[in-house]
Amino acid sequence: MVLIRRFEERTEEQYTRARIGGYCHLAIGEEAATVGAVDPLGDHDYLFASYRDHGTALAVGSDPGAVMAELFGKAAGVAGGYGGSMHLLDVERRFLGGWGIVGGQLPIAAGAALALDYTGSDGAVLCQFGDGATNTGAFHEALNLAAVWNLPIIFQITNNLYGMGTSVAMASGETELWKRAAAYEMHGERVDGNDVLAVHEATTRLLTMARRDRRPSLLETCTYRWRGHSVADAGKVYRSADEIAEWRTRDPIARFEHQAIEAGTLDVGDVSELRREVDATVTEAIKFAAAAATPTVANLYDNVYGDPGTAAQFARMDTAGPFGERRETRGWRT
Amino acid sequence: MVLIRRFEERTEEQYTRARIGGYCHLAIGEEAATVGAVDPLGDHDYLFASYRDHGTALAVGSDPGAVMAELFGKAAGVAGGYGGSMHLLDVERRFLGGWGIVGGQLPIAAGAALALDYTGSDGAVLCQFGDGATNTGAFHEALNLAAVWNLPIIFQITNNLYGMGTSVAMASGETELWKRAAAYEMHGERVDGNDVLAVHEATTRLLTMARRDRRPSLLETCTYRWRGHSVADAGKVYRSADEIAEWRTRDPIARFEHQAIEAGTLDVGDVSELRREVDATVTEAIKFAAAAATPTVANLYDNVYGDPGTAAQFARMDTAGPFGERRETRGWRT
Amino acid sequence: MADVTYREALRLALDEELARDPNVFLMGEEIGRFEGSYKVTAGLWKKWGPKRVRETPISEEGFVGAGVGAAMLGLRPVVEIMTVNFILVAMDMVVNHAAKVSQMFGGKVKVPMVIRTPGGAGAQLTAQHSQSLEVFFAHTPGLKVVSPASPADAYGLLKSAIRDDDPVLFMENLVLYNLTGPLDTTAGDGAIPIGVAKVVREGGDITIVSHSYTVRRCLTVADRLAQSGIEAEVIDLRSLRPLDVDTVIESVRKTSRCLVAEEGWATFGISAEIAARVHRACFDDLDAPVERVGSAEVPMPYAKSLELAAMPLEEKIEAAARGLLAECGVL
Amino acid sequence: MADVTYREALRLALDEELARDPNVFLMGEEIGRFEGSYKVTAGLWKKWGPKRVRETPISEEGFVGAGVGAAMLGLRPVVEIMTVNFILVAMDMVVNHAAKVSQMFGGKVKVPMVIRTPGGAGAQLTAQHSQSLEVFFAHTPGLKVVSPASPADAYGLLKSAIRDDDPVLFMENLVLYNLTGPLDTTAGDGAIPIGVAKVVREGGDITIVSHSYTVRRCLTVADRLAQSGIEAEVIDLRSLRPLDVDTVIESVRKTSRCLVAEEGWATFGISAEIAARVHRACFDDLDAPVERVGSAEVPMPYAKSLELAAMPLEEKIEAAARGLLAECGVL
Ligand SMILES: Cc1ncc(C[n+]2csc(CCOP(=O)(O)OP(=O)(O)O)c2C)c(N)n1
Ligand SMILES: Cc1ncc(C[n+]2csc(CCOP(=O)(O)OP(=O)(O)O)c2C)c(N)n1
Ligand SMILES: [Mg+2]
Ligand SMILES: [Mg+2]
Repeated sequence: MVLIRRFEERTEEQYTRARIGGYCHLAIGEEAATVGAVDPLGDHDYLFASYRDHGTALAVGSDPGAVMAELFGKAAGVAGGYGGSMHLLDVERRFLGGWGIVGGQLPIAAGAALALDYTGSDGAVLCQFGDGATNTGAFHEALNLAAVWNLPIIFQITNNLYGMGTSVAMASGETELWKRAAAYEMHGERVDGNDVLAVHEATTRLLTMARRDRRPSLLETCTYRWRGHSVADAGKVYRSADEIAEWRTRDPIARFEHQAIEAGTLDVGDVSELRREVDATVTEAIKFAAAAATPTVANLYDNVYGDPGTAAQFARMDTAGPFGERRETRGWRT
Repeated sequence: MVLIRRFEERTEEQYTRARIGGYCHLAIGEEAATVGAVDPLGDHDYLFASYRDHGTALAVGSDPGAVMAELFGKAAGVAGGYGGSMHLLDVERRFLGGWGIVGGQLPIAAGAALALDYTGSDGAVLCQFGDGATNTGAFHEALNLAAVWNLPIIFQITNNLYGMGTSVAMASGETELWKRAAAYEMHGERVDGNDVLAVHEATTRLLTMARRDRRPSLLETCTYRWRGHSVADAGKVYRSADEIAEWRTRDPIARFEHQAIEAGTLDVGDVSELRREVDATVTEAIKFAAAAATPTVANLYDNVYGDPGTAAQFARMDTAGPFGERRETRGWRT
Repeated sequence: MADVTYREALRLALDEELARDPNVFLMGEEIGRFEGSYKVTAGLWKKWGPKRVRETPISEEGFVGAGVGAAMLGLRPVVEIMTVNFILVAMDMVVNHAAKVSQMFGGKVKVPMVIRTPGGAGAQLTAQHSQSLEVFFAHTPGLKVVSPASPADAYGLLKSAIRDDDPVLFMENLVLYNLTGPLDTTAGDGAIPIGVAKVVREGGDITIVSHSYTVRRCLTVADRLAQSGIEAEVIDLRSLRPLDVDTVIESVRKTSRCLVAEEGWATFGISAEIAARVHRACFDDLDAPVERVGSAEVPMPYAKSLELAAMPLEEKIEAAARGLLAECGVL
Repeated sequence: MADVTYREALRLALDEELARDPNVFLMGEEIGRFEGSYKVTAGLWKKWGPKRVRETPISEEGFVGAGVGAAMLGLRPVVEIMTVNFILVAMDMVVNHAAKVSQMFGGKVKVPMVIRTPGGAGAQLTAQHSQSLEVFFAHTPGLKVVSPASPADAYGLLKSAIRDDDPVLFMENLVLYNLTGPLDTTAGDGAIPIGVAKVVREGGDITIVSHSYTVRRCLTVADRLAQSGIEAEVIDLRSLRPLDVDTVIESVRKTSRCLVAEEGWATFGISAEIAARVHRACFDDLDAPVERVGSAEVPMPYAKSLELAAMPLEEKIEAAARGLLAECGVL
């Protein structure tokens, strides 16, 4: 969580320095909801997220340098500089991506769960998305498919009270979003998303339900984003300063530190040591990203298709060059 | 109901005689669910249906001759022969159409309810669709919009146990479909769709809820289609002969006759008189439809657009003729 | 070398691919006990069971998305969309997701998925059920699009599509299902490469280019023209993305005249790209501008008379060809 | 005659239409207290209240459909889709519903609705947020499509679109919002007819055709060409359906050379239709084939270097123009 917090703070700073472009959605304040749910995942489990995915990538253990390099648009980035902030992934760690269309990753995650079921894997899928996504048709169809097909998946709503400037109350007929599970005879529950241990406990339990009982579930983790929707939004028009201040007092990191110190599993020295380490890691990541090479323009057409036979298939389209681009030589006049 | 039954039987026969083309979805067995819900509608209420809409059109009072003429593809049809079986409508009676994409009419009906609300009308909307439609994203989005905007609308599920050959149990996580209303904090209820009085009572009550309390609702009317999905489907691969026979014993028309005769509001003589009248009406409708004129090819481009200025707007596209069709004279070579 | 229907050819290819690769599975509405809305999958559910032939609720966006997810994990879903008209509810999954995954994630993951779906008109199915929307997919980088017109091509291209590591739109046509043609299942496994058009009739007087069912219409037109002493070369594009422009150009260089026919709307349609490319590549060869024929640019009306008038039937294609030949002083 | 931004011009038109006709209302995500994701509707919610400026959940299919329904009852909804990329989830409502209603129901009911939405790339928004999908709508009978490139056109065409009785896709571009231009609000009400292109620069040596933001790029290219003594005529299509072919043809008859530039993918894109029609109509006039420039046919990559390489920037358009002119022996 500390790593995510620091990473996001520095990301914000790097964005202002114009080393990061595009949209940039920070997860500051939501660390417990992310980490508490990702941490229990095992070696056969898969993970999907929305565009607010930096925290997810770090939580799953992706290299902070490669993540930052992606934000910087470098070839050493986790998606080779093609995806950017919204489309992080880490295939080795079975993190199958940040996705940019609200609700879009839900049916895809259900399909991943279907594949696990199909191949007899004992893995499950965790699919994260926001409160706003619960009003999309994709949400409904994905949950219903998961229910009728008994897929091993947890749909995690990171309810941060707003989708951009729209409150849950304005957008959702039922504001206790976990209750929507009932429309599919699915298990639903709500936990305090700022309590990492509570999220951890619930996810662990629901993972077992998914893996062993072949029962999907809907987990609502209630939290708050401290920043605006993206770095372009100050986040203050649609919510009060009091509300923001109030939620800052519920800082998930401070809370966990407190819990751990109380429980004697951490001492204050550990905490500051950890912070120092994290600071160094993030600084290192930025250095790495800044120094990394930019993708070369020669690679513009790479990866559009994955099949090795693609170039041959497109060969006969070549009066306009591969993929419709003009050839340098204008062959059409001969 | 008797009119619908007879109309559908004769429609089936006319289809076999190839006087009707395209898809043709009959409502035999579902008459009570249709009539019971349509009958309570008042002068300011609007109505939407799926492609299984012959019964709906007759229930709202459309002229059987004009309906049959539409099925015959005649210019005197309710949609001028452009729409056919699936796209009946009757603007005067505020029946805004049969629609062919499963779930498609739901958001549109919500928009009609929005317009009623916007203009301060005391009308409401009744939107009919099938059990299969409840699994579409459009269902979810439409119900949620109706809920957050407090729209005056009843969403009526005509649950006939199957969407084509797929049973409700196979398709829906929650098989008591009315319960899906809870996902929007909306009122939901289920009634026996073969009991026209029960449907009538529920609809009347929910109309008041819509008009007076500005509360949308979800009404599940449970019934059965005696025929296949469309005239192209025998309807026997996916359900047992016993099941069909069992439902035939619950004939909504026989049941209502029985109720009415018991209550003394009808006698047996009335019933046979009614049947004779209905027979004559339907025969008349067929005669009318058969004799009516076919739309002329000169009208092919009519109605694609509704704005009177459209021809002028397209005038400069005319090297290829209006709407992209080639001109007879090839003007491009001059 | 037996004659089979297009439907049987598809079924055979599906059956053989199901047998060949345990990662191949079918998914779609009514493809199981109902045996397919157009019976393409008849018998497969009984043979392969519900795991390999998965029936779905009416949730195109959901199950096309599920196909993408399953493909990302290495399965090879073959998704049936009952008719192409319904793909519009899943458009986001096709264009924003399936087409983007490989590149957006830097080539780290693939989507080996096929979407099979029939388009076309002719049975009075009206505005919402008669469209030909190939061009939406042919326009989109990241997708491949094929549209076989014969049983042998249906068989061979479906095999290639299933084995391809990219999302392939496999565009069928309702009227094709009952058409028959030879299928040789003895020589090799019959896979036909994506991206290669086929000269289905040779001739030196005019090149007629089309795809899917319209190819059959063009062949009829060619026969009629032959009676007037005109030999038409008919090209079946077979693939729309990639588009085999070379084969078309080679032919037009020879014939100097070109007509493109399609069942969809011509404006901003398939024929627009073909015409643009032919004009460019054969600028000095053409005797007259490329002629195009498509459906009347209206939603498909119900009445039989109107539907017939709207469709690009043989008469219309023939008239366009004759007009073009007359323009060139050949007829 | 003050200079205003494209954004201000849109806002002004919306404001005036809200004032003119009580049946006009706005609907979309974040258009209210958030003031619009790109601030086009800033201030309007405060001024007109939540009934006239209706904020929606993230349910594009739902609220585009609601727009269709409201329009069928006589209202004039102006629906904002935050960016065109998201219209794909509502594609069914646009293509299968809005476009079909009038004809499918025999002309008994109309859909006077506007869908406003910006497309385009340039801010590293990547594959799922950088598309230009005009061609999907321009291909569809039953829809009208406009794409203004200047503040005055944005103002005038939005007014016409709102007053039109048919569904109009009003295609904006993210990069246009901050651009300024003159807007005369004193002469008449400024409505500009749909279906009429505009010659935005006159010249006799080459015709450059484009729409939306790309028009601006073409004007820059024209200035650069002028330095080499070449006078380019630049045509802003403004409407894509109907398409003002006449204006284009008239110009090409004069210049004998034609280049079409667009921000979308050229293959099966807007430029394909223009090229096909120009070749046809100006067969005897053209010195060389029509040249086309579009985005590289890839999902838009994130890295700035790659995005710049993918986009149809001035350099690419200029190179294409110079290549064409060289081909004709003019440069
Ligand atoms: C289909 C679609 N519509 C609109 C958008 C624009 N958009 C991006 S994020 C967002 C808000 C999402 O809110 P929520 O799901 O609560 O996630 P959060 O941003 O709060 O994490 C919107 C409307 C989009 N990306 N996709
Ligand atoms: C989006 C979409 N997908 C598929 C179809 C094909 N289809 C037509 S009717 C139907 C079954 C609908 O079942 P239900 O909603 O229960 O209505 P019923 O036919 O039983 O009245 C299907 C799958 C369609 N028209 N639209
Ligand atoms: Mg949120
Ligand atoms: Mg049903």
